[in-house]
This record gives sequence, structure tokens and C-alpha cells, in this order.
Amino acid sequence: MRRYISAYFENEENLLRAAKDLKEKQVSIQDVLTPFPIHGLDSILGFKRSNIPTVGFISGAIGCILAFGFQAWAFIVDYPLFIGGKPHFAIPSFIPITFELTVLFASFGMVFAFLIRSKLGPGANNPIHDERITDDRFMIIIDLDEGGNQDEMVKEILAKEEAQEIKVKEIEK
Amino acid sequence: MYVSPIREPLVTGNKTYKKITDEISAPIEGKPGKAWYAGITLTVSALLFGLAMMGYTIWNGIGTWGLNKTIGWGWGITNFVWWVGIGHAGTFISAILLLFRQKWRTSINRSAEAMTLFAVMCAGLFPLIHMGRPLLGFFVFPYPNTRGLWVNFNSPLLWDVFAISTYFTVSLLFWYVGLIPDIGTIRDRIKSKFKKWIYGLLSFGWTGSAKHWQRHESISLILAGLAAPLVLSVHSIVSTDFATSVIPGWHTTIFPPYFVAGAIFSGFAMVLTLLIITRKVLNLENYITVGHIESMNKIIIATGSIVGIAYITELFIAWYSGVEYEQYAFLNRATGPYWWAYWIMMTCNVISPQLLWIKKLRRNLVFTFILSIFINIGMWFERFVIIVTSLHRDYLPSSWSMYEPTIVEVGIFIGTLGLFFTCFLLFIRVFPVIAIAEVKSVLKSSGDKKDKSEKH
Amino acid sequence: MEDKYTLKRKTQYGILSIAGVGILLLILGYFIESPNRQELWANVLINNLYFLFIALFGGVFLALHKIAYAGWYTALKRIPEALTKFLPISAVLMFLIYFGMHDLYHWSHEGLHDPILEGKAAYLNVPFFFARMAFYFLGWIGLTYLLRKNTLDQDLNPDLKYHKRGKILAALFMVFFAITSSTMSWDWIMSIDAHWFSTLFGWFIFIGMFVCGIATIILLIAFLKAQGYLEYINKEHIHDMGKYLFAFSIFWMYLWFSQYLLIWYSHIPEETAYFAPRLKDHTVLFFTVLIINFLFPFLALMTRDSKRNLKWLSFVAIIVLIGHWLNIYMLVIPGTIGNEAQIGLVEIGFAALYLGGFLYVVLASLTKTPLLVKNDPLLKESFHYET
Amino acid sequence: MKKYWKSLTELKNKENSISDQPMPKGNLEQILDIFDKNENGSKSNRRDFLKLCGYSLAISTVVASCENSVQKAIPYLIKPEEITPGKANYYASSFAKGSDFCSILIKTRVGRPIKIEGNDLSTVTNGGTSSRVQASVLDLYDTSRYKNPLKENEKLLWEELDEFVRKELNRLKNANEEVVLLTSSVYSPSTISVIQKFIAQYPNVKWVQYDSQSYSALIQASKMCFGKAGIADYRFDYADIIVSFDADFLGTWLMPVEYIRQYAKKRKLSDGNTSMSQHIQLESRLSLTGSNADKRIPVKPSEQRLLLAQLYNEILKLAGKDTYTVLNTSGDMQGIAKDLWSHKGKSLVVSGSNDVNVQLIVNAINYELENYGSTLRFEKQLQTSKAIESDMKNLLEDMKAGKVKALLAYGVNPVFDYYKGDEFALALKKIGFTIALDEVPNETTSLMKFVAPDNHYLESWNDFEPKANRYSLMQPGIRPLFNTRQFQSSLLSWIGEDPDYLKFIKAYWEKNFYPMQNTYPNFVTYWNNTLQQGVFEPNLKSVSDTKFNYGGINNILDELAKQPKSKGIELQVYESIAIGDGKMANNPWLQEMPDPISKICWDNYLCISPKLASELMMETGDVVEVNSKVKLPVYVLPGQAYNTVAVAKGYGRQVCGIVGKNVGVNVNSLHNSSVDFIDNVNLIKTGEKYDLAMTQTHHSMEGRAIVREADLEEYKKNPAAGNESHHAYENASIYEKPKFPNHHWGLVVDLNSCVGCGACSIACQAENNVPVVGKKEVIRAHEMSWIRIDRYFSGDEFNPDVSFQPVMCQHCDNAPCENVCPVAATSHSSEGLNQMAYNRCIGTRYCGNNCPYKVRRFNWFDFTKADSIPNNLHDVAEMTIDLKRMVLNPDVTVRAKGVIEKCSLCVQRIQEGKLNAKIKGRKVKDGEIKTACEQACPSGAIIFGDLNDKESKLVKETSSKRNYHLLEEIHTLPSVSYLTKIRNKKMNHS
Repeated sequence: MRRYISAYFENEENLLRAAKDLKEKQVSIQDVLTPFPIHGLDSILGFKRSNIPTVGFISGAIGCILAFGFQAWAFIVDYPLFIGGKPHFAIPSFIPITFELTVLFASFGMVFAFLIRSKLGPGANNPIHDERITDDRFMIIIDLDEGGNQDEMVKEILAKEEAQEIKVKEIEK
Repeated sequence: MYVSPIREPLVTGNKTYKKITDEISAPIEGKPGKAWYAGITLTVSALLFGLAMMGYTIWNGIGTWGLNKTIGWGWGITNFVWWVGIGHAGTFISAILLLFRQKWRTSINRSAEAMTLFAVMCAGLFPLIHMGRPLLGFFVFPYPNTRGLWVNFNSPLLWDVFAISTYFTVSLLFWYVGLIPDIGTIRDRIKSKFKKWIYGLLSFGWTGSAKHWQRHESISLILAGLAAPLVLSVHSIVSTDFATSVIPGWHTTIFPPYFVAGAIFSGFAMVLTLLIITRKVLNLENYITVGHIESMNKIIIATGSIVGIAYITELFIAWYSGVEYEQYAFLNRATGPYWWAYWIMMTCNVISPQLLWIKKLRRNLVFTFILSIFINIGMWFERFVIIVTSLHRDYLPSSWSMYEPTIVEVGIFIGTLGLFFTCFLLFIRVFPVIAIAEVKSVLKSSGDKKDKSEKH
Repeated sequence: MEDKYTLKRKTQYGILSIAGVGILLLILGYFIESPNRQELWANVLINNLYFLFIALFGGVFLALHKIAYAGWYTALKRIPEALTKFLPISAVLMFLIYFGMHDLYHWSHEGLHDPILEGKAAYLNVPFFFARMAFYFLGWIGLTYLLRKNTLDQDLNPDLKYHKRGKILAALFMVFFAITSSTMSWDWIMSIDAHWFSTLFGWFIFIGMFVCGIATIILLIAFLKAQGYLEYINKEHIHDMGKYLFAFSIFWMYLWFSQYLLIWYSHIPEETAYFAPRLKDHTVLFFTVLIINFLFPFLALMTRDSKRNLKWLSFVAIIVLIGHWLNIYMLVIPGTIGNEAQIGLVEIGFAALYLGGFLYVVLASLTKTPLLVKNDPLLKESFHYET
Repeated sequence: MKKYWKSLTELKNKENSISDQPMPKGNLEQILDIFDKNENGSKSNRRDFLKLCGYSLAISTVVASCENSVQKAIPYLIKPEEITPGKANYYASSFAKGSDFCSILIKTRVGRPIKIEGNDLSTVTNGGTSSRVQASVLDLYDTSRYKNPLKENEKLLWEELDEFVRKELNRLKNANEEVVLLTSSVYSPSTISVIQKFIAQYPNVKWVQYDSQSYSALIQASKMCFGKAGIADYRFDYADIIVSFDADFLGTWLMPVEYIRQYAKKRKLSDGNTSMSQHIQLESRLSLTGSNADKRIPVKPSEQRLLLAQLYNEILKLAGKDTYTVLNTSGDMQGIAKDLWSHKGKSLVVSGSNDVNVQLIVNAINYELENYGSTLRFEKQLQTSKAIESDMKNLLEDMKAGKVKALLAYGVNPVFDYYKGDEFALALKKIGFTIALDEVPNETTSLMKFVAPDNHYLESWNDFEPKANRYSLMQPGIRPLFNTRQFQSSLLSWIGEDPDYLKFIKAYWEKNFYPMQNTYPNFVTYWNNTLQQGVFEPNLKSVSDTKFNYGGINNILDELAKQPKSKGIELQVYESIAIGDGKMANNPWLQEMPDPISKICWDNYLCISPKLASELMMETGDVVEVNSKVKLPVYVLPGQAYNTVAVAKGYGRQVCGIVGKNVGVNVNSLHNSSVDFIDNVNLIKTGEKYDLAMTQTHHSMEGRAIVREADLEEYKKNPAAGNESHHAYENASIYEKPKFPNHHWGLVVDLNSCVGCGACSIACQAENNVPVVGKKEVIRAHEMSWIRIDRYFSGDEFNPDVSFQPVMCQHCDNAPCENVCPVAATSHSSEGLNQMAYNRCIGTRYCGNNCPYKVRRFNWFDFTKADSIPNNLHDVAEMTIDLKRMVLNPDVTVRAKGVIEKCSLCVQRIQEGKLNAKIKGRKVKDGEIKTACEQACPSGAIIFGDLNDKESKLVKETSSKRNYHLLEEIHTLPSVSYLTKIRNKKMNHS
């Protein structure tokens, strides 16, 4: 059995303070759902920095090498044509497309990484806890231990920060 | 985050998060008014007219245009460059202003990006339509074929293919990634089951989880980082269509940055044209404030001045070069048979924006609107001047010629205007024109003072 | 908080020894390499331009941020202000060029019978050349003086009018600079290869100047922080400076490439004549400049952490500063000395001498005023600077 | 039921059974038998021919038009001898249309004549051609041609016609009524013999020769002075100084093809030869000849006589003879006289006037200058113009008087081109029996009752003697396409003789010409060899007596001196270079060929001097009414003499195919006599505007070194004069020059030789299947010419210097066009050619924009039917109908709508030359490959070759100091180069 508690705030500052308190009390915060990104929440929740830039770099590098390599191969090896007296290995001519494909690959790589890592995508059917999370409610979902020892402490912190609709839910595993 | 009190608020009118959501979602939830129907009838008619003219062109040949042996590009490529230019503001606003932490971008970036996409769509049509054999347009892609032939990687037009398609794709990704949370908002508000299903599909299952937001912010920033040089590259590459040639008036090294500046200039003008109306019609004056207009006007004066300096640089260096063809090309621009085009360009692009040094005018909506139209016209003429007046009198006077567009070319241009505004009109009915989440995130720091004082 | 910077003995000795080594190398070089007049004058011009650019960028940095309504930079305003104090000295040094005109500028000779140069004579003639030079310096020195004076006045008076006046001055400076930066680079650099022309040239020079200036400010921040000043400059400020260095190195490459691509592509002799000797006679240097000024900072500053690490950033800044000195060297040398030019003792000596002088002027001027401005309405934003 | 051939013998037997005519060229006829009316062969035979020959759909339509069933294309089952698919056959022949003559080669492919080339073996035309000669091949496939004998526009059989004609002629003969045979000048010995036979049979026949452009004054003056009627043999290549009074000898006067060659030869400069002739032209209209002159003096037509008289007077003075003091001589004339005198015996004075008095003075001048026997000769008199004007005048009087009861007309169109055409038409209608022997309907034949259609010359046998003792044979390149018969055969059959004209010619030659030589032992070899060479030029020395024997000069001069000076506007009617007298007006290639001077095509127009235009407040395009008779658009022509106007004749054809009909205005009604000009012309501006189709609208070089030129004096001092601004940028290149290890094809154009005649452009059009676009599209600058001749005016607007420059693709080794094509549709070959892959082209026109020479042409519409989209054909000249498509060169792709095309340096010819050399196992020889433009050029201005072959003529020319590349400052490294134009401006005495 999994137990958790959910509540929402009407102000992000309350949320931040509550989250900070909870973290200090070693309470595991399952998720925080907000209508917009809250500054400073990442560090409170102890998120590591995203690896998306790395994905972008790698996919960009692939695009870069692929584009330049293909152009050079097509012009030097596969079908060398004499064009305008230019050398076959016309480096400056290859730069624009190389650049474009680098950007294209990097962008696609990152967006796909983002969607896949976040399990987002067309048809993704994530549970919607409250329809006003995307409006003006800042929801926090806190894991509770099975014994219910933390319940009171958590509720207290939440109540202190004017949390609304504090609900405890239990889900059979 | 601390914001100095001397800064103007970016969101006015005592907004709460709820109010923001309600007001921005209103156009999607409500029924369109008569004006909207009238507008879309007009734009769709223009689009259909343009389509008919395109069909006529494809059927009968480019001979239906006013081009000739000397002037191979006219309105078609002028419009192409003009539209691509307009398509630069959106990504500039979202990418470069994001990198420079200009918060005022938040209320305009969504519509500006949408505009970018529509403008690039319009632009993309022209290289295809202007081909003698558009049905074989797929030859520009380096696909393996029985002839074993690849494309010519030396060709700026080929670079264009890659640049424009990359730009469109990346802009679309950027725009859509930004839209996902707001589509989530709409999904959660909309009543109709069918619409809810559609928005649900489009929202990719957005929940607003902190981890998602973290990744979302990270990807937005990096995409902005990528899009910023992309913006520079796209119009630079478009400029190489001309600048790599040997034609006087086309071949000049300043073109890449100067085209970029001009593109942003014209893009902002178009953003202003659209937003001054949109904010009024959709009651978004509290989000797109006069302060926003003024900020955009500052960009206009900066880029307009850069463009002006580029014009003068070109003129001066043409004289300085001592190359008779260069000298003639610029003399001909200013005093030749197309002198009027040159002076329209000069007046609209260089002289009239200088009025924006006056703060009162910067904050005057009517003036700004008129000026933005002027700049749209002026920037169209800039491309016309570059393309037509350079070509019509180049090296050998024996081939000198004149160019006059036909109704077919004009019709196609009208058609793209129709396409652009049709898309925009549909867009404002379907997606939030202002990035809801982003505006909310700056509300506390940059909302108006009254608002804050009441809250505390 | 230490209010004022004091020039320590140690630092003074350091600066003096740089200049001293410069003089020593010059003397040595004079006898070993026996440079000709052209080489000497070319060196004067190179270093004149290089340090002028850095000094001038101080004004650009201030004005640009002022009109962009930026807040974060307010806390480090005094550094670019100090840079501009070198401008009067630059002016004197530039006017010295008068004595080396014929060695540097082919067009300044009389009776060349060159129809192209005759066509340019209305612009390229010695009196007008120096008239323009005077005009430029008058504008730059005057406007940067006013900009600086304005902030000093503001220190004493919290009135918002200084803020507004600053914006007007900044706009005036930017307009003046936008025009003169191009003409200045045509006059002093492009006209060395008097037949050659490129419309992009002025902007290319400007971006080079931007990179040098940023690198110098980074180094000064690092130096002052190492001395225990500027504790309010946090990682975010450093990060922004790093982003500048990174972005403008790329932008510099973009402009370099734009110019090169178009000339390479069209292959018109009037234009390629500029690159041909640089490619053929200075091949190594030609590509070295590109690697140092683009590839190195691009790779070195790609990650977020590298831009936030002041030590690493300072190292990159030093390399980039060397790269841009080489860049100016490449701009000046083929048209003056020609293909036998080499970087030797004379070159290093001149550079060191100038560097010493420059550092002394800048650091000395830093001691004159408090390191932190007061009463700027945006100052608080700079203190609370975070992403 | 199908019937296949068993062997070639059977085929031959069948062939013989169809026609008794000897086979001129093997199996050609076999194919073409299908066009013959089913006279002998059975239907199945004809089908077999088709199956065997395997003609394309193109032929099927022709067949259909001959009311044969449509056949499918079937490849060769058994290959006929001589015809190898893919290989061209050449037949030596002659072009003759009225007074236009040229020795030619007919290029045929699978039995179709597709191109005319000059015959190098002829010493008359020397392998040169003119635009009209080049274009004549298209007339073969003209849809407007007569396809059957006609009676009152009703089709009838030849037998019926013959019977009727014979009956009628005999009736008239018996009644002794006058029958007139009206022809253009006949200079075919065999034809003359046929006509003589015809007259012998019908003594009541009177033979009248009529030329649309009369040279009777020349003929008569010669007779009056020297007792020899005829036209002297002009030798411009012997003349150090040429003074021409309105004689457009490079354009339309007598034998331009021959004269251009002579003229260019005398003016060809090389490192070894720095002397050239000096040419002074006095004229009112800026003619092609005038535009090439070293000194041109604009004078009114009426003043020319007086000036000639002055010149004569001055020369007499110099000769120390009696002078006519009544004349005051202008400074110009004194100087010219002195110059002429100092080149006595090596000078030439010519006049284009058709006034006998003028020609008498000219003869007297030349006689005083001792030019007879040197630059003027009688032993090879020109024979192409024989008509005496008064004959025609008399004929018209006779016709009006009803004296003429029958008229047989051949090769003439007096209703259109005679100045009393209307009267002629009225008189013609009165004649009871009229029969036209022309190949195409025209204003005259349409009024005639019978038509016995002649073959096209490419279907005909004939012989010619264009100059005395210079014979040239005409042989067909194809069997008659339609049910037509040669004029000579018609005459022969009407006198009851064997209508086989070839037999007749052979017999005539065996009797008359065979004995003139001793190279060949028997007639068969003589005939075969002569036929193969096309020309027979026996070495005969006939010394002419050139004793000047005319005493009336005094009277003429007295009369001239008395004449008052004309004050009014004078109008000159001239022949245009392209259209000539209008006989070929239905030829779209010629209609679309821009006039060398005005660069206008598809129209005639009133040339007016700039000064007069500004006085009358007129500009180009204004429509004026001339003498209240015709309305013409104005063209302000620099160099046109003040108070003069000029207009081309040959336009405004009414009875013509669809191409030429109603193009321009017929100006014959302006004449009231046949004199050189019309005085006191009244011009009224109508206020209307008219679009003229101009291929060049800007006339100044803007001071650019495009056509580089120098004066002879400077050139003698410095061979690189005018060519100093060489841009030596050897070290400026930042990548290596491309290398071409085997061949590096190139072309050089000597601007000093080029006279601007335009033959090259038509040759190119024929060779390369260049489409015709029509007037409207030319106005929109959509013309497709691969080679154009740029014409620049420089200097004084009232008397400008003119420069011509043929511009074709320059085949740059650093081609700006190649760089920018996104799909690599244009690239460089390993032999230095700039290539176009038409089927790869998507038509961005980027290459065209980027071409500094603007030589790339775009297919704006579907001009050629090569497009797959229906109902979008843009063909104003029926060029895409199957019959006309037969003229297409199968070696050159027909380009579809939306692709770029341009000069390929005749890559198909290069390929052919290389293959020929390869088969023979040797290298390509210099001069072996000739581009179409080079081949056609009468002046030899264009030389093609291999730049890698250091011994080639091309390299010799390109290593000259005069050599330069067009726009070399932009480093495109063209393979085409030019030699500077040198003008011999310095007059010794004036």
C-alpha cells in the first residue's frame, strides 16, 4: 500500500516555504505540480541538473559530422563535378549546411530526449490531479510512510502555509 | 528576484494568476465575433486568388510573370526574402531576448513565434513557385537516385533549402515546446469533450510536474541558444543568394549581418502591426502594454539605424571601391529608372524610424502602427531594390532591361498575405496568443505595483 | 567593503617590469633583427589600434548596457570607465602615425598614377585623414568623459536625472560610435591595402574590439577579485561575461566567415587580392588566428561550468587577447611589411611596452574613484543578480 | 496484309518501278516516295516504304496531310545504304532565291534537310552564308506551300494541268497572241536553255525578267561606258580605300556574302600584317555597311549625286584634266579625292543608286582612278541581277493595254513589291490565262488562275552561273514533300519534252561545260565529282576591253549643278537584312532576327534622325502617318542624316503564311517612281503609340571596356592599343585554376572582322533548335537567341561609331552560373565546356541572374511542346507542328518549359568531330570541328578550336596582343575571347 498526501497552495511562496520545511524534515516529496516554473524549487527539491544539454551536444555533433562528411564524400568521392572552377573540397561551401544540420540534429535530439525522459508525447495519459494546477494552484504531493507517522507533521507544515484541500490517499500496490 | 522600482510593470491591471488564465484563454473559449468572420473571409479569398495564380503559373510557365532574360528574379524572390525577414522577429524575440533576459518578451513571444512560422511558410512557397519546373522541385534534396547525382553544395539556393527547412523545424519545435504547458491549461478548462480530447492529445500529457518544468526550462534555454545563431544564419544564408554572385549591388560582404538586422527590423514591424490590433481586439492591453510597444520600438530604431548605416556603407564603399560597375549600380539605384523604389526604401527604413528617438512617439500607438506599415513597405522595397535594380542594369548595357510585375505575380503575393493572415486568425482562435505560464512567472516580479501592494 | 582600489607596490613593479622587458626586447630586437622603418611603424600602428580598441570598448560597454536598460552590470561599471581613460593617450599615439604615413599607407605617396587611388583621393588624403582622426577622438574622449562624469555626479546625488542623462549620453555615444567605428577601421586598417574594399570590414573590426574588451574586463575582474575587491560580483556576473566572450567569439567568426565566404566564392581578383598573400605567405598565422579566436573559446566555454569558473575564464581571455592581437597583426602586416614579416623580439617588445603603459593607466585610474557606483537606481538589481 | 522486304535488291527494283528518275542520292527518295501522289506504285508498296524507313510520328502527319493513312513508327528492318541513323549526310547544292545566291551544303539527317552550311569550295561565296540562306531550310517545311497544282484554287492533277496549259499555249500560239513569261533574273544556264527552247516552241512568248530590287542602272551604265551590259566583279579585297555612296554592300547590295569575305580579308590584322583598307561611307540611313565604315558622312539621298560630281571633278583636277568649274567642292570631297588618287588602281567607288546618271559618274571616277582590271573586273561579271527596269514598265503598259493574253510568272511577286503593284494587280486580273509557277502563294499568284507549283530549292535540280564562268550546281536534299514539280520540268513538259530536268542539265553540261576542263577523262566522273563538290570553276582567262567610251558626262554634271538643293524630308526605302524583299517573310527565324542596327525584329519602322525627331517631338514608338498613306512607328536612329527618314520594304505581306502575314506595313505605295528616294515627305504624328520588339534597348557602352577598340595608327605603334587595361591578377587567385588535360575548347571572335550581319545567330537557331517566341515575347525580352550580336553606339549621336560584338556563352572556367545552381544542372566538362543538363534543370534562373554576360535563356512558356502539361503551348509560328519539327536537329535536345538553355559551343559537333577522329585513330585536327556560328560566318570572324593545341589557328589568334576576354576583371576565365576592333580613321588628306 502506498500512501500520500496532496494539497494545493494559492501562492508559490507558501509552496516554497512548505517544500523547504518538508525537505528539512526528510519528508519525501513525490511531486510538485505548478502552473509555471517556480524559481528555486529545483534546488529545494534537490533536482540534479538536466542532462538535456549533453544530449543536444552529442546529437549536434552527429549532425555536424554527418553533414560535413556527406558533402565532402559526395563532392570528392562519389560524384566529383567541376563546378565554377571551385575545388572539390570546397570547405567554405560546406559550412552553411553543416551548421544548419548541426542545429537541426541538436534540436531534435533535445526535444526527443525531453519528451521521452518526461514521458510526454501525443497520447500520453498522465493523471490530472486537479484541473486548476495549470491555472492558479500549486499542488504538492507528498509520500507518506505506510505507518502514517509523518501525517501530522506534514499536515501541520501544510496548514501553516495555508494549504487547501489537504487529502490523504491510499493506493493498493 | 529583485526588480528595480523604476522599471515599468509588464503586466498591469491587478492581475491574479486566475485572471491571467481567464483573460488569455477567453478568445479560444468564446465564439468568434463578426469582425473575425469578416476578416477570415477576406483573407481566405486572398488566399484562393493567390492559389489560382500559382496554378496559372505552374500551368503556363514563368512567362506569365514580368521577368525576362535580364531580370530572372522579381516579385517572387522579393516576397521570399521579405517573408523570411518577417519570420525573424519571432525567434529573435524568444531566443535572443530570452538569452538577454529581456522579460518583456514573455507576452509577445508566443504570437511572434507563430507569426514566424506563418511567415516562413509563406516564404517557402516562393522558391518553389518561382521555379520553371516546380513539379521537379524535389531535385533539390540530396536523395539517392538512378543518375547517381547529388545536389550542388556550392549553391546558396541549396543552403537556403537547408536553412529555411531547419529554421522552420526548429522554430516549430521551440514554439510547440513552449506551447505544451499552455495547451495543458486549455485542456483543463475546455468544456467540450471533443475539444478536450484534441487538446489532451496536443498537450502531450502535461501535468506541470516540477521535474518537467525543470527540463522544460533547460530545453527552452538551450533551444534558444541554438536558435539564436540559427536566426543569424538563416538570413545570412538568404543574403548569400545575392552576395555570392558577381553582380554589382548583389556582391557585397556586408550583406549577411545587414540582412539579419533588416530581417529583425521588418519582423518587429510586422509584430507591431499585428499586436497593436490583436491587443485591442482580444482585450490584452494589460499584457501587451504601451511599455512593450516602446521596447519593440527601441529595437526598431536600433535595427533601423543599423540598416541605415549599412545602406550608407554600401554607398560609400561603392564609390570608394573605384570599380565602375559598383559605382554605377549604386548611382543607378538612387537616380536610375527605379529611383522611386530606392527613395521609398530610404524614407521608410532609415528616415521615418528616426522619429522614434522621441519618446512620445515611441509610446504612441497610432504612430507606431502607421510606422510599422511604413517599415513593412520599406523593407519590401529594400529587397525589390536589391534584386531588380541590381539585375536590370548589370555589366553589359546591351542586356539592360526593365521589369514590371504582372497581375499573376501580384496575385501570388496577395495570396501569401492571405495565407499569413488566415493562419494568424486561426491561431488566435486555437492557441493562447500569450504564453500564459511565462506571464505568470513574471507577474510577481514585474506585475504592476498596485497589484503587489494589495497582495502584501 | 573596500571602497577604493589602491595600486600596490607589487603591482606597480609588475607593470613596470612588463614595460621594462618590452623596452629591453625592443633594444635587443633592434640590433638583432634590424627592423626597417616600415616594421617599426607597423608595430606602432598594431599596438596603437589594439589598445585603442580595448579602451574604446569601455565606452561601448557602458553605453550599450545603459541603453539596453540592463541592471546587472551596474556593479562593475567602474572597470570599463577606467578603460576609457586610456583614450587620450591613444589619441596622442595615433597622431604620431603622421610621421610614419608613407611607411604605412601606400596611398599617402604623391604622384602614384594609380587611377583607382586617384579616384579615392577625395577621401584618402593626408589632411582629411588626420582631420577625421581628430574628429573621432574628440567625440570618443568627450563622450566617454561625460559618461564617466555623469556616474561620478550620480555618486554624490541620488537624483534620477543622472540616470536619464546617462541614457541620452549613452545613445549619443552609440550613434557616434556606430558611424565612427566603421570609418575608423576603413581609415586606419582597410586603407593599408588601398585597392581593397569590403563593406563588412567595419563591423568585423567592431566585433573583434568587443571580444578584446570583454576579455580585458574579465581579466580586470579576476585581478581585482584576487586582490580582494569586488566581492559583490558573483558567479552570475562572471557567467554573463563568459557568455559574452563565448557568444562574441562565435559572432566574430561569423563575420569573418561571412566576409571570407563571399570573397572566396565570387573569386573576384579585386577582393581576393587581399586574402591571397595572407593565405600564401602567412598560412600558419592565418589559421592560428581562427583557431585561437574561435575554435578555442568555442570549445573551452561551451559548458555552463566553464563560463562560471573565473580562473578558467581568465585563461581563455588571455588566449583570446593574444589571438586578437594576432588578428590585428594579420590585418596590418601584409600591406605594410609584406611577406617576409615575422613575429620576433621587436613585435613582442612593442606589445609588452604598450601593455605596461596601458595597465598602468587603467589601474591608476581605478584608484581615483570608488570601485562601486552609488545611487544608480538599477544597482540593487546587480546585487541581487541570479538566473 | 504486310509485305516485307526480302532484300535490298528488291527494294531497289521497286524503287525503279516507281520512278524512272535517276536516283540522285540513293535511298533518300525511297523514304520520300510516300509523299508522291500515288501514280505508279501500289498502296501496299508505299506502306512498305514507311515500315522500312521507320519514320517518326512527325512524318505521319505529313502523310496525313497528303491524305495518306497514319502510320506507326517502326525502326529500320534493313538499313538503307548511305543512311546511318545518327549520322548526317551532306549534299553540295546552291541556294538561289531571286538575286540571292549562295553555294551551300545541305545537311540531312535520315533524309531530312535540317541545316544549310556554306560550301568552302566556291570561290564566289567561300563557304560564307547569310541569315537568309541559313533560314531557307525552314521554308522547305512551310505549311503555306502549294501542295498540288491548282486551277482557280481547285486541286487538279498534273496531267490535267499540263494538257490544259499545252492546249492554251498552242491556241495562243496559233492566234499569235502575246504570252509573257515573267521571271526574276535567271542565271542558270540550263534554265536559260529551257526557256529558250520554250520560246522556240512558242515564239509568241516574250520573256521578261523582273527583280524586286533593280540594279538596271548598273547594267545600263556599264553598257553605256564599256559596251558591256552587266555588273562588274567588285573586288573589295583589292581596295585600299573604299568609298561607297549609299551602297549597302555588306548588307543587301548585290552579293553581300562575297563582299563581306573580301572586305574582312582586306581588313584582317595580324602580327604580320598591320595594314587594312579604309572605308568611307556616305549615306543617309545608318546601314550595316555604314556602321562598319571607318568614316561615315551622313548625307541626304538627293545630295549624293552632287557629291559624286564634286568627287569626279576633284579627281579630274588631280588627274590634270579639264574640270567643271561650276561645282564648288566641299572639303570632305577634296580630301576623299586626294586619298583615292593616292591609291589609284587600288581604290573603289561604288554607289547604291539606281540612277543611270549616277552610275555613269561612278564608272567615270573608277575609270579615272584606273580601278578597272584591279578592283573592278569584267571577266567574272556578276550575273545574279539581269532585269532591266524598263522591261517591267513596258510589260505593265502592255498588260494594261490588253496586249498580253497570257502570263506565266515564276519567282516574282510584282503585286507586292513592284512600286505599281496595285496597277499590276488590276491588269493581271484582265489577262485570260495566268499561271503561277511559284512554290508558295503570294500576292501575285493568288490572283492567277492556274498554279503549277514549283519545288522548294532543296527538292530541286539546277545549275547556276552567279558570276561568269563560276558554276554551281543545285541538287535536292529530299524528294518533293508535296505534289509539286520544278518550274523547268513544267516548261519542258509543256513543250512536249522529257520533263526530267536532271537529264536535261546533264546533257547541257556534257555539251557545254565538260569540254571546258581536262581534269576528268569522261563525263560521268566529271559529273559525279562536280556534283560532289557542288561547283565548277574552270580556269578561263578572258581579257576584257575596259575602254571608257561615254561622252555624256559633261551634260550630266551640268544638269546636276543646276539642280536646286532639296529642302524637304527625304524618304528612303531599303531592304532589311533579314527580310529582304519580303519573299521569305513567312520565315519565323528571319522575322525574329533583330536588325543589326536597330535591333528590332518582327516589324518595319520609320528610321528618323535624332535631330529631326526632337524637332518633330517624336520618340521611338510614336506612330506617324507618312504622306497620308501609311502609318508607321518611329525609331530614332542615331546616324540617320538630318531631314531624312528610311523604312524597310518587304513587310506587310498580305498573302502569306501565318508567320509573315500582316507583319509590318507595305510601303510600296509611297513610291511614285522607282528612283532612290522620295522627296518632300510629309510626317504627321498620330499620337498613337506602338511597341517595337527590340532585343537591345540600351545603346551606349557607358564607357566600359566591353568592345575594345583602337585606331589603326595607335595599333601600328602598339599592337595592344585599346587593350591596355588587362587585369593581371595572376597572384590574386585563392584557389587553383582548373586544368583541362586533353582538350580545352575555345572560341575567338575578331571584332575587326565581324560586320554584324547576323548569319551566325540564324545558323545557331537552326543548329540548336532554338525556339521562336514571337513579337510579343520579344517585347517582353523573352527572346531565346543563344548568340546575339550586341550593337553599341559611341560618340556623336548624329553620326555615331558603331561596334558589333557577338556574345554567346563565354564558357567561363570560373563560371559564376555553375556555382549557384542548386541541383548541379550546369557544370563544367573536363574539356572546358560549360554544360547544361536540361533534364536536371528545375528553372530557378539563378544561373541566369548570376551570368555577367546575360547569355542564359529561360523557357518562359512551352515553346516546343516538350512540356507534359496540356493546353499551354506558346507557338506563334507553327514551329511545333509535325511538318516544321522535321527541321529539328536530332542531336540537340528540344528544351521543355521552365528550363534554362544556352550556347553549348555546339557540343554535338565537338562530339561528332571527336568520334570521327577516334574512328580514324587520330587526334582531332585543327579546323575539323566548326561551330554553327563559325561555319555560317561570311567574314571568318569566329574561330573555334582547342586552346591546348598550341599550333591551332585559335591559339594563334588568342596569343595576339589584341586578344581580350569580356569582363576579365571579374575573373570568370572565359574560354571565349575577342580581338580588339581597329578603325582606320585617319584620313591622309582631309
